[in-house]
Amino acid sequence: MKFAVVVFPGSNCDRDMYHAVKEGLNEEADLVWYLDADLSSYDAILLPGGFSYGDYLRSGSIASTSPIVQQIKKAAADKKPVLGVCNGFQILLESGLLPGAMLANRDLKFMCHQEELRVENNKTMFTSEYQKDGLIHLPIAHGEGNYYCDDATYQQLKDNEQIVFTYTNNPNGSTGDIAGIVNETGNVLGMMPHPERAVESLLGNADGLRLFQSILTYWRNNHAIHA
Amino acid sequence: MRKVKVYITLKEGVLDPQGKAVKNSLNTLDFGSVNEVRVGKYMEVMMEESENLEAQVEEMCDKLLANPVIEDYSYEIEEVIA
Amino acid sequence: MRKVKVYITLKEGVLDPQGKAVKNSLNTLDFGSVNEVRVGKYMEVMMEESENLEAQVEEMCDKLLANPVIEDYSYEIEEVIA
Amino acid sequence: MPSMLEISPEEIEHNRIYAEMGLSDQEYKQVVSLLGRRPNHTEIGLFSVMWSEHCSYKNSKPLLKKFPTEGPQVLQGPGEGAGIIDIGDEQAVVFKIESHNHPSAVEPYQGAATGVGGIIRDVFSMGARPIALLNSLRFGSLKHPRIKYLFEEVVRGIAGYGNCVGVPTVGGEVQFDDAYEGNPLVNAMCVGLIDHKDIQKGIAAGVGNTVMYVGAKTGRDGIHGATFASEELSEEAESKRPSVQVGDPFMEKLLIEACLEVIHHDALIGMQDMGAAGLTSSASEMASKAGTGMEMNLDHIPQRELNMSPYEMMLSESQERMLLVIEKGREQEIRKIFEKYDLEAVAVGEVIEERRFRLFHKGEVAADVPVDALAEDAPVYRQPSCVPEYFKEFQAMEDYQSTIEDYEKTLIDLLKQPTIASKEWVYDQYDSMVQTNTVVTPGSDAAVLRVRGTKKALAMTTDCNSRYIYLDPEMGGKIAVAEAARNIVCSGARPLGLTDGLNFGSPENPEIFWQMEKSVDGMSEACEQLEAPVISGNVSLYNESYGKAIYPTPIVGMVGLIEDTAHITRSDFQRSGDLIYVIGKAQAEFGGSELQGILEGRHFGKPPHIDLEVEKKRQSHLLTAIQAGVVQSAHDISEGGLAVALAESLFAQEFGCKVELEGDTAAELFAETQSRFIISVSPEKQKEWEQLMTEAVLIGRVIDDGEYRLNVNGQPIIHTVTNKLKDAWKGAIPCLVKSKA
Ligand SMILES: Nc1ncnc2c1ncn2[C@@H]1O[C@H](COP(=O)(O)OP(=O)(O)O)[C@@H](O)[C@H]1O
Ligand SMILES: [Mg+2]
Repeated sequence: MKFAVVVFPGSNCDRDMYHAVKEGLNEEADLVWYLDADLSSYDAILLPGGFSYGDYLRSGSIASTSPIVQQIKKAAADKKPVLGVCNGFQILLESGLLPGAMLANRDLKFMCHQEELRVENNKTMFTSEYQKDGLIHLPIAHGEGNYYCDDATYQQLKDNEQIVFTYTNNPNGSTGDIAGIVNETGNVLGMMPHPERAVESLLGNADGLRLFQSILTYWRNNHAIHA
Repeated sequence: MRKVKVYITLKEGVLDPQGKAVKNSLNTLDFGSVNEVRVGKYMEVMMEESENLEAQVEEMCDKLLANPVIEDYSYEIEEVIA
Repeated sequence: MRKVKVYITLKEGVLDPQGKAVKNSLNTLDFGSVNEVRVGKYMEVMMEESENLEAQVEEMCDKLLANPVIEDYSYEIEEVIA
Repeated sequence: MPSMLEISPEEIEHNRIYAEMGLSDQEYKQVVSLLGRRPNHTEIGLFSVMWSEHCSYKNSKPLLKKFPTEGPQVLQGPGEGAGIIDIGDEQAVVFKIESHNHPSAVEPYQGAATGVGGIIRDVFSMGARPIALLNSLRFGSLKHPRIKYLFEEVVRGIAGYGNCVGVPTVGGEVQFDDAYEGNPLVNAMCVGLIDHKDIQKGIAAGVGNTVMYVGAKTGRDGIHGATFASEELSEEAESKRPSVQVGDPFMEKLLIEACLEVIHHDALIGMQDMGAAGLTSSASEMASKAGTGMEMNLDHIPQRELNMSPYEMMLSESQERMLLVIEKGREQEIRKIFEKYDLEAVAVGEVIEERRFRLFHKGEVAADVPVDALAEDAPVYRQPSCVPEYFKEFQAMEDYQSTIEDYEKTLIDLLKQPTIASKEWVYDQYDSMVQTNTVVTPGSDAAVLRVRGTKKALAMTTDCNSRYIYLDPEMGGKIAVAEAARNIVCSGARPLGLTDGLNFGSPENPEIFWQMEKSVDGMSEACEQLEAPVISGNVSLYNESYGKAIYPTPIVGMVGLIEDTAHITRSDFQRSGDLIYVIGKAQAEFGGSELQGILEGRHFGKPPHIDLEVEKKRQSHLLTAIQAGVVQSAHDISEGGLAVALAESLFAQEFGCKVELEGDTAAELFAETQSRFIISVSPEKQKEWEQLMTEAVLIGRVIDDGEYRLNVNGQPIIHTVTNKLKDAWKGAIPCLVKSKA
């Protein structure tokens, strides 16, 4: 399986994502620069964390206007897995691939530590290796992770089981304790916590690896014949 | 040359953590009569004159400067005497 | 009740990385006629009426709302019809 | 056309304009004799910044010479952007510390942020990828609203910059003391990793080669305040007001990536960041080091503001700028690399044979000075020194003894002291994990990062107890180095070397100069003993306010090498049932201690004594035991003494303990006797451990009931719930920050 890690100016978790796929998952990955990328040959698209364009104006806003977003939209329409973590999530929101918007953390502070999450939906292509309602730990590292959507949207997210991860101890004030959501078709996941930082026990936590394994499992099940 | 002043505010109903923090600080600083604070953005955009300036400004706001999910915007256009 | 509109801008000469990034982005988005963008803050402060409102607002700005080392401020006071 | 308003050479001399720029009459005369004529306004500006303490080390050079700087592992000692130490496998670690005290006192967010930006540039300008940041902070008491503001904004600024550029902030220290009330200290350290073959130097070699400018445009940022005073004559004075430097971490991130790409290009000859004194120091130093000269055309310098004078361009401290020297004719190749990152690389000058530094502006020569005059010929002073009265007094005092009524309450009070209390409020704001190498995150004795693709790891820490140094600079200097090494060893690493951040008051005050001298002596001796050479550093003097100097604060930033990630050791207890040992006997030493601070509200007397031979022996035995795999956790006993260190060891997993001590209760619990450790060992390894560490004394056991029990001489002294202690320790700083003044 071949993953594209899209690098924007100011991305800074791009290499971490790359290592998670290469060394954690043992699959192929390329770092692709946002300007000269051709995403069509990749099986999954990863939007890493960081501060694209310094997070100036609103986090993810400037990146969401770059031409590569059209290719990401195409990949999403083709039902390929698209994962946006942290700044990647913010870009997905700003580009309209996921509903809602991001506000500053409730306490207005950047925060970086492990958080406990509940897996709300394990039937997605990103979470099949987790237990439903299972508790896992992933690191967070963000200043603007306070997910916001209006009541109608929230109800929709709930009804469609689009809420994938919630915090058991909401650190940032997000609506409905949301930590990660998928789009209606279930192939675009945006999440604030960093699974790529939790793929090896040396660094104290490997709960994130199962997310990447889920993507691989999904892909194998759908592409076994071609692979 | 024109100076476009763009005001961006959070939509009503959207919680404003920054505004709340500022309000609390003002109250602690003995500005007891402050009831509410909302924090938004103010931008000054210098642009060449053009016929459809207003349309351009609105497009800029829609495409980049404001996020319609959480923000409203308004603007004023001023002439700049060089 | 009064609505105080406070505009906070960076002092002249102070680098505005945010404004620069927004300007570049607007230029790439084909708003070629944008020459400069400066990003500041806009706050709406709801306050009880009082005699020395202006003095209070200025004190608030000096003490908290603006950072006098790098920012300037201006304000307007509006009546709010409840 | 030279500006009509430019001050003439005659005026400079007659009105002693140079004095406002910080040059003495004597120094001005020296400039005149080096040039063989009077300097013009731009030229005197060049000299004033290059001959400032910050660039020339004119007052500290004689002292810095004392530091041991060599060792088989040292690839680059002091002198370049940062020092470099070999870690095997053709890899090396690069590090340096730098202060940004005065900018942070004026504008704490930007001051701290640009401090971080500057030290990162020092590291990647050597060709290294920055892998970690640390910071060492000093503030007055958090009771004052202004101090609270400084503290919050400095931390926010460090976070704002470091998080954005994607370099994890993994450690540091924060101390609070009235001595820093008017003058906070903000020192930032950056650690980088490099392959030997990529090591760059800041040299301008090869006559005819091209000088290129990369990064942010030049504005009127940070042109030193003295200049402002000298501009009174000008009508433009108001618009020329020196403004605060603002950092752009996004630009820095692009610069890092682009510069690390450029180092692999064979057209690159040399690279240096524009730090203090901006273009002036980077350009003249690059030429001076290469034995060449340089010509620059200032019309080509990318400018952010209108009508900038040569003087302003040369003295600007705009951030996020680099200077490169590249092979002539290959500008386009270099330009292309930067273009990818939306950065402009502009040819601004040329390396010349004649050893002069010559600047052109609008068709005229704006400055023409011998290149070595700026860098090499800067004056050096040997300031007079004298033993301060206070020191004589302190030395003559009887040993300070305390009376304690309630030991549990005292322990809780100590845990709440901001200097001891948990710094989670601080480091939670830092991204400590980006780059996914951080094995031990903030909160342990030292941070540990693995070296990807190898079995190795690096431990790093900053330390300096300035109270001890104030009480006795020589003893305190030894302790600062020893404590850093202790933290490194506790993590399972062998100290490789250190960087020093010397923060003092005015060197022109003989008593302060004496503090500098003595602390450098003490540090040097400890460096020798512990085989940790000094490979880089920074000097920040004149840290005074209201005529009062800060405590002498020579900060030690140390890096150590862990041979195998299996040796990585934490400071907190790992398992219930493990045996608790103490290494080293407590002495009733309370001068400069936290206990003294609580009981007396000030610090006096003699600091604890240190015997470097004992220190060395214990550290090396402990490291052997860690490497043999018999140690579960290791924590040094520092501020607050054993009772505090023991409590800290329990907190992470909320363990309990049962500990029995013998001796004088106050000393056993709270003395800050040096060279001591708390170690936990699993019962299966007891024998092996006791053979390796014959000095260790078994004092108790880790228990999983969450109760802290401590007996002395068979009498119960403290029996409480671990969580009660933890709450006090964890809550202290958030509570002080939130509390209304
Ligand atoms: N300014 C800071 N930035 C990052 N980490 C910090 C800072 N201050 C303290 N820490 C972390 O908190 C922990 C405790 O610090 P400290 O009490 O100074 O330890 P020690 O006494 O062992 O040197 C360390 O892991 C340290 O790195
Ligand atoms: Mg320690």
